[in-house]
Amino acid sequence: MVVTLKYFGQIAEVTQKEEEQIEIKETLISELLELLYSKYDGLKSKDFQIAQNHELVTNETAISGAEIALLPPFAGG
Amino acid sequence: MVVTLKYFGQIAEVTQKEEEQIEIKETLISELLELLYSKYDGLKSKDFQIAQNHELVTNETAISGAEIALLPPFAGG
Amino acid sequence: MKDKKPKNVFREGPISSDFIGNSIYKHQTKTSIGAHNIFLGQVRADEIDGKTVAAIDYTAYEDMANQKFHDIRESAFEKFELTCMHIYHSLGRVNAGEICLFVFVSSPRRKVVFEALEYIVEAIKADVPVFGKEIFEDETHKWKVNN
Amino acid sequence: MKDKKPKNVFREGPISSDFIGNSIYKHQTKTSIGAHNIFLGQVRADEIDGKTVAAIDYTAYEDMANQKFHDIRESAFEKFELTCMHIYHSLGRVNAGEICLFVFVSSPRRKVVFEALEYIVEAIKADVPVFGKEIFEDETHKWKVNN
Repeated sequence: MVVTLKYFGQIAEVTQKEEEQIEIKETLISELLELLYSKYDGLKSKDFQIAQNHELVTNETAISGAEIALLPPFAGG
Repeated sequence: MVVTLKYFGQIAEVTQKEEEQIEIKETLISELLELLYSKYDGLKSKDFQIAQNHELVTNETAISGAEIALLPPFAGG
Repeated sequence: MKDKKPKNVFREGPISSDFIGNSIYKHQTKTSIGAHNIFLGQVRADEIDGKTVAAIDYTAYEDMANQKFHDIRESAFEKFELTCMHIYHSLGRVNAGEICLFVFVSSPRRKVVFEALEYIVEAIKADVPVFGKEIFEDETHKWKVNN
Repeated sequence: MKDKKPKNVFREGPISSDFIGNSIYKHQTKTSIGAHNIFLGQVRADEIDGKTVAAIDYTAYEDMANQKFHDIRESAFEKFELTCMHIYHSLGRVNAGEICLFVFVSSPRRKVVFEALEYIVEAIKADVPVFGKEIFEDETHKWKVNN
């Protein structure tokens, strides 16, 4: 399955990119995270939430093959 | 003692004036009110508060010889 | 930012949107401010017994009203950590749709401005001797009472 | 006044006082309105570890953010008797003293606007994926976090 990953703010500083598409065989968000932790040094120590299809999800959520975003703490307003 | 009386809004409609000075021998607000009720027809049925020296007072307050105002319900804002 | 003497809060006629915009603009040099909260009272074209309000004609016991505005101001500065506070109220005729009250509070933090603004507006409604004559389209009138 | 599709809440750069004044002006034809309440977020020149914030550079996950703004809007219209509601948020650089958030609610009655405005602002702070890079005068930066 191919997912589009989006990175924002200080997460994008760690990944050095704002977006990428990757082919994965993982089925849970927690598994995707393990993959990203091994790919991006320093990501694990960062504070972020995860959104799939524009809604926040938990580590136990199943990946549904859409857009997944790593969101650092909100600072609106 | 001479007091300055001030009338506002619908009270001034009853008294037909906005201000007057009167010589009184009364010592309490309640006594002044009786005098005004007999002078101004329809005043007794009106809803108002009384201020002396810019502070609200009660019927039992002593008249201190300053400016006394009859204030209908507030409608600021 | 405390004043020792009461200022004149009243303005003749409606408060314009330009005046409000300009007042906001003037606060952009105050870089300790993080949050502004503004209340505007606008005259409603209420229908009462089949007649529509065209305007409110405001009068006030001005000396006492300015003293009360001053007391409200002092008490708000004591209660809340405010950087600035401004209050303007109309006198005279204000047509339906026009603004008759402008209250503007600013603070480093947002929680403060919400509490402070509501406190100030409620105190103005309850404590300040301002009177409003609702004038209908046929020029008859009815005296307004705050609830 | 409900929208079915998310609007774009974002504006490039700061929100000007003229824009706010004009937005107030446009509401003067709506004569059922008795009370407006406006929240403005302004960038503070905070001092952090001896360095002063010169600006915040805002970015957002725009699709999700506009969806969240839309949800907040729908939910506020459901909870409160509002006549109008407008929300604007800056993207890009906003200097200290400039305005980055403008929330404007209007209702026939004042009690409603106080509750509604605070509800909306708190929801924006908590739920909308907007990110702020505090840029210091020496061009170093720190990521802002809402409390």
